[in-house]
Amino acid sequence: MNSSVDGRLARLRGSLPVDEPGARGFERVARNPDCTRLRALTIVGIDSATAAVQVYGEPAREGQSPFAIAIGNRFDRAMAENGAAELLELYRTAGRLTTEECKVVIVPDMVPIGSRRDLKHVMAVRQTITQKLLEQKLRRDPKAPNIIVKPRVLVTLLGLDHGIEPDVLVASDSDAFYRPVEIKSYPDRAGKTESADIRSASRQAAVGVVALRNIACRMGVRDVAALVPALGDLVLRIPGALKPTLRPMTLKGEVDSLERAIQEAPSNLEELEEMLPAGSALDDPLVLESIPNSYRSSCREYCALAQHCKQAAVANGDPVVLGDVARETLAAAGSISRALDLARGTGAPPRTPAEQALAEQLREAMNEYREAV
Amino acid sequence: MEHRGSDTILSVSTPVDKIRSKISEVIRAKQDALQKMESVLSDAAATPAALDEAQSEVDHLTAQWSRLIHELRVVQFESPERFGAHRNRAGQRPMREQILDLLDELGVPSSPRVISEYAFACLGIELPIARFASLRRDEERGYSRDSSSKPAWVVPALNSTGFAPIPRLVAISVWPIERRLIGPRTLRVNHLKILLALIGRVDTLGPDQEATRRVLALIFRFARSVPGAGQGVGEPDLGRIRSAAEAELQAIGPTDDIERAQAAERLAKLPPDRQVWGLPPMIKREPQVDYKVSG
Amino acid sequence: MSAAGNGKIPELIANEAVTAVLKTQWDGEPAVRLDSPPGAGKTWVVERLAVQSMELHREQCMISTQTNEQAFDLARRLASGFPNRTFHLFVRKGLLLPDVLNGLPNLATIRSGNDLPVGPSVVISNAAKWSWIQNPPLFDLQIVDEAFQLPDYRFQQIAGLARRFVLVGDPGQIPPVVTCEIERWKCDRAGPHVACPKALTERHPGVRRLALPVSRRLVEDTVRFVQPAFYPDLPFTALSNNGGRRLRLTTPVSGRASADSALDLVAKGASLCMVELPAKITGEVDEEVAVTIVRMIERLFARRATMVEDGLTRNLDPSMIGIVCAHVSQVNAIRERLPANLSDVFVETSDRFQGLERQLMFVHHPLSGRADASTFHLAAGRLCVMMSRHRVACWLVGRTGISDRLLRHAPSGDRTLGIEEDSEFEGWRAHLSILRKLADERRIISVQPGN
Amino acid sequence: MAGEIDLVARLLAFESGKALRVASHLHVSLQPHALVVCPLAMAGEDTTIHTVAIGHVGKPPEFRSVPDPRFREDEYGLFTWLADRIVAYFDGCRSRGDFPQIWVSSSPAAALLDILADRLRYNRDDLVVKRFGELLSYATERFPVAGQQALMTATGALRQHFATGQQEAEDEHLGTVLVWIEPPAGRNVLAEVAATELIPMGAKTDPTFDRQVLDPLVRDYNQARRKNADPKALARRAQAVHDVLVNVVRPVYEGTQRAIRILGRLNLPPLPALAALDERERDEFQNFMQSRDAGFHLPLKDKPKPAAFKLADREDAMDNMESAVLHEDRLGRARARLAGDVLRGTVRNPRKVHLGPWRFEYSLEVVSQQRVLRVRRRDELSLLLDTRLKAVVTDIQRHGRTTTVSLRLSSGGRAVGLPHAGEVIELGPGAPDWLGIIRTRVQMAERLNNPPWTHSDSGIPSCKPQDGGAPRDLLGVLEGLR
Repeated sequence: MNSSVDGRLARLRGSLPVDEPGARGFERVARNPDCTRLRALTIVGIDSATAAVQVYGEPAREGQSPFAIAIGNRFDRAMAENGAAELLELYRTAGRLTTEECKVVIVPDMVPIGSRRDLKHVMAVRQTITQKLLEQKLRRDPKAPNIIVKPRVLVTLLGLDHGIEPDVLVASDSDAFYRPVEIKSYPDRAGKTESADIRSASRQAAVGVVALRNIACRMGVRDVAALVPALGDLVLRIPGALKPTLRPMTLKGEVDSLERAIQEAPSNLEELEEMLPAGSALDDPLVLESIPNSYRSSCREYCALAQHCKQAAVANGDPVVLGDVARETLAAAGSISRALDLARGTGAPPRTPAEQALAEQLREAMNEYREAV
Repeated sequence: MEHRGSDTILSVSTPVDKIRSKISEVIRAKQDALQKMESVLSDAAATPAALDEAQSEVDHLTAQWSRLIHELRVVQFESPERFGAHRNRAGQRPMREQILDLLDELGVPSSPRVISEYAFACLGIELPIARFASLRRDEERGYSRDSSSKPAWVVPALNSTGFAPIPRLVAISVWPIERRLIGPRTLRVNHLKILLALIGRVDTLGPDQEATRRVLALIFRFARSVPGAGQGVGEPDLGRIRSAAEAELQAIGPTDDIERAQAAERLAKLPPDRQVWGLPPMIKREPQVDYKVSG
Repeated sequence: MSAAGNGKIPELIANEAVTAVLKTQWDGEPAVRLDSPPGAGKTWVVERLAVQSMELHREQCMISTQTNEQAFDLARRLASGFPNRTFHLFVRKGLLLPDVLNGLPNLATIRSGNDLPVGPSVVISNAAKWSWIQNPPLFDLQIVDEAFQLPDYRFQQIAGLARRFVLVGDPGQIPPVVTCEIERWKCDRAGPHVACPKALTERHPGVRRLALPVSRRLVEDTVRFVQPAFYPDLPFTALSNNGGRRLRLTTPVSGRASADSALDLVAKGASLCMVELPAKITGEVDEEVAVTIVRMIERLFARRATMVEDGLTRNLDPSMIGIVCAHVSQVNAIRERLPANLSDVFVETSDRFQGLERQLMFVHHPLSGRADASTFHLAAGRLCVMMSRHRVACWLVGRTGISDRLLRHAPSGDRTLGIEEDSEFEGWRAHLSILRKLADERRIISVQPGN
Repeated sequence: MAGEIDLVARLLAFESGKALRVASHLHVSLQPHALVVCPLAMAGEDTTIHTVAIGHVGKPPEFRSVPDPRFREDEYGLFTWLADRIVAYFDGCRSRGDFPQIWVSSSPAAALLDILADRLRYNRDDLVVKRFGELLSYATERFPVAGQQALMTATGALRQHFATGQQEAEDEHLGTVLVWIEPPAGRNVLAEVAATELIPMGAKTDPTFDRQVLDPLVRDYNQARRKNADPKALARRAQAVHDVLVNVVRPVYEGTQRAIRILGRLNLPPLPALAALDERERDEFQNFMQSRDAGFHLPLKDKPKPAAFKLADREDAMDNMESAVLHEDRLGRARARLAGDVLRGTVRNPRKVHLGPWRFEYSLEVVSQQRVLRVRRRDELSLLLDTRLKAVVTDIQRHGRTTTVSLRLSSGGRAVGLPHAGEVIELGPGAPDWLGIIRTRVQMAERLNNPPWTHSDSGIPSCKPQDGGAPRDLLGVLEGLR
């Protein structure tokens, strides 16, 4: 089954290379289930940024500032330095690891990128090392490490293996298996922390949980949900310092929506192939445009196609341009111009009872507005 | 937030004419960037991306051009100073020797960053971390050509299970096997041993106040994760840090030694070259099982 | 007879639980948190605690409720239940009392703090009124009713009035409404905005916790749906089994109107079923759902339905029927279509329905006709209140397509650092488990808007 | 259904390509001496200011920046420079008995000031910076409270008065809101908005700008500093960074000033509640400064008692603000009418029954055609025209679209008099009670002066069992008491 799926996916990709989405790209498959376009791109293995630039010819906008990348790298390195001393201290003060539980393995140190000839080989070696360590833990070997920095695990989506590198895996000797840790250089401001940051960090940790469940399943574990509960740790940064804070999180909602997306992927691939004319590929703008999207106000947060979808929504007067509440309320009217006709009583009279009620509602609001201004 | 500037040292050793040729290059590049911009503007079918592309190209080159002008003015007016700091300070002894001495002082396999910080703190020498990668390859080539040509080689530490080399942890080939092995707890044990070595080194620094301040700063950073080191409360004293570090070492050191000793016995059975350079890790092809969602 | 757990009949288990709660006062427990599922007789326990405290322990007891209505309802039940004991109702000057209270001789009304009774007594008032009392006496026992609707910062203002506390409430219902910004306390599990029993247990894990294991209101069939969805960690059973409460439709049906098949399903013993209209996105106000609910009620009266409750048969009366919706606009749409003779049917939002019950209930499903499910509509507490008000039967009315709207739902709700509860996911899980169970037991009937 | 008026306004704005006014009164008090602060942080470095533009309303800005905000000394130089202006402005306001008002472009800028205040006010090594953090904390602690006038965001203020033809989330960008309010003649407003969206108006510079222009310049400066080149070269490179940053922050400053000018030019009558809000702000400011002089601590985490006071304050402020807008702003009134919070109808058979000497009972019925009505039995409503007249709902009957609400007056019968039949009246929630919070605080202080064990971290008190055990059949005994 695997080779045929690869062939089908490669055909759908056309001239575009396969992007390794990593956790950040992978969780997009569950982000907007109604948006078939984003889901198709993710299943086929194309990143939305690549699509925006290569297919729609939009200027590349998605990028992180070099200063943000610098602080991110420095914070990651500070956590892994000196045998992950900072992380050990963090988990000791939180009472999660005792002094004896200080077994650390730093995978990138064992297989640094520079030392080998090509990247594929390095990744394969890291995967093998991680596999051995996880097997060690499954055998409840006392020497199994408590902290693994930057392991590499596979998540299969439609037979296509995506390499996922959770920042850290942590487990005390008494834990049955590891728990993924997501390290983010966002400042931890308790209640004032950006909710969009928490959401994306929790989703990426959830990809870690799904990856661990995937590899546990390959290692013959039957009840993966019991072995790897939907839990993860967020390590954020104390504002203004390079010191970490530990926030354990339950990820039931995020893991559940991810697993549902993976489960539906095969049927999505069939749908996609039925929807497109034979032999067409996603690198052709017309084909991509023909796949239905579902533009929401939250798309700007994670998808590079948001600008393009907005222009399309404006072009055909889709009420979502005025926000999600407008989209739902004006659903009966279908478009902004129709809604305005109903409000003013111009144009075709209301056809359905729903349009009748909406017309009445809008007319009433229009009069109140005119009177009051 | 304390910050010691970025890590990589950009060694600028371009004399005046070199900058001038660079500037003329940039000017030519800018001219054809402007032509490209004009052609994009004239043809109607150009996508906004192309226009943006040309525009950012021009911006980029202008920024580069103004920077080089700065550079030219700086170089012309200042007395030519030899850049490349790391060469004039560490001039007399090749880097390889210095790393061997530092490793002896540290006593355990250490990462390039720790060695470089230790060298700068104690001796004020700057050892750029980027140089370690090339050093590692030279040592490997040198050893394979003729292993007896040098008394001691800078070699990677070895993982105690499977004996895979760990390139980012360097050791000395003449060290006994168990000292070059890294068991599950060894990273933590070595961290504590380095901390104790640093504390020991403080009183050997003598009158050099600057070095003492740097070493103390390094000690406090290393001691942050040691329970009972009493960080942050008043003036931290070395005595308490030393006893705390020794206590933790006492707790985990013995088990680590035993593990490494057992691994050393197994490694001793291998041919001498493998005892120094370890065994490359095998890549396992795992079976293709589709992941069924539980529950 | 549906035996629960250790084989005893539910009545016995219920009494044992209440006795255990009453006994805590004999041990002098400083604080007791009593979690009770819907219709488990919370007020019944509050009454006994109050009378025990006054009569047996000769103590001064105060009861704090959330609203005046709850205070009046409690005062009426206490005064009529114990005719020869005097009770006191503490209200502000000028507040109009319902006339049913004026006729009770043993209920004294107090209007100001300094004529509170001295010596053993029971005084009932709402939490806001208690917090404005001037130089109050120190009561021995304070019972807080519907405690899960009282935010912690309000409980703090009345906690100083008594030595011992009993906090009684239903954990599954709608959490206290705080409208202002709470970013300063969002990560604090014992924050001022949290429901007071949760905050108390968080601050003092040692507080005694009890639970009422039997629901007097819900029938066995409903408990099988409600308990796993909304109270996974508070197991409880029904007091009366299915036979005890039935709806009977005396006249057979002439035409085969599909709305009637839903009524027949209930007549055959189902206590929960769903009526689904064709799929359509309608936003908040949905005329066809309102029309369907009103027609079903009219059909009930047209077929001269009678109510059998624990052996007592009564003709169906409009006051036995309740309709609950998520939005006020939906409530108004239904009231607009109710004929004059059905004006006694109680139509309200779920927030206002807390603590009340009716024999028959109609629910305008909160997710019906919505384009996407927000945290407000997914809230488990809202659906729990809606589906636990009926003594005999409940009909959910909504559009088709809710379950696949749920399956295509991506969690977009906001998470808080370090707080385990993800209310959006709990709500999503509860909604889906209810719909799946209804579908599995073929309790979903599709209806055309016409008939 | 909430938000219908705003939905219609957005529809019309989208159609006409120009934002529409959605307020009949001015909702914010424009302090003539307000201070406009536009800080820009370095991406990823959350508690730094790379450059700032500061200036009073209507005045040209002063710019100040640091080449690399990651160096503590330069950064503290900027904070001290900023502190002088803020301290001078705050002290000036205090001496005049007035309150300071700080304007920022949008909520990310407010969040940046908030994170700075939360950190700098605990600074131990520089007193001037500590003072700066403390004063800034006044504005940032007042920001989440409804109706506050201390820290205003240009986007927030404009959104209270205008409805644009775009999504709520897109209103966070000041540039796009300004384009909608004053669209350029003859240009497609949506294209203009798409172009304006690229210009940063929040608190961070654009990543592409960082990569191509800012990062190389900062890197040069660092390099020169590390080789401790002579001060002239250092100054030149610092100047290069400064010039580039000024071009980024100037449009943010001008946009904020323009927003204030637009609000001023609306010359709408100020909301009557603004007088009370200003008064409240003055008191809060004086109390804040007094407690700073007394050296009270500004905690990040609250104990139960202070948390209770703060939450009660915020709830009271929110309720008063909502009822103020409902009573005093015609559009607020229209919103409430559509949402059903206000009952509007014609009076029917008003009755005045004589109960006894000087005691009359007034009752009336109101017949309304409103589609949605949130009024319920036992609710107390006041006459919006004259809030002294209060009535309690005794019964609600709805037949089709007409709802008949019967009410009994609970006060104001004599003072205001019964409305006569056929008159159209409006009843709704009571007028805002601006002094209520003072009585609440006094009462809470009295109730909470010794915190109960339930809200302190002293353990659970011991059980004090009743003398004599419980009777065996407790339930039976209780039944016997009936």
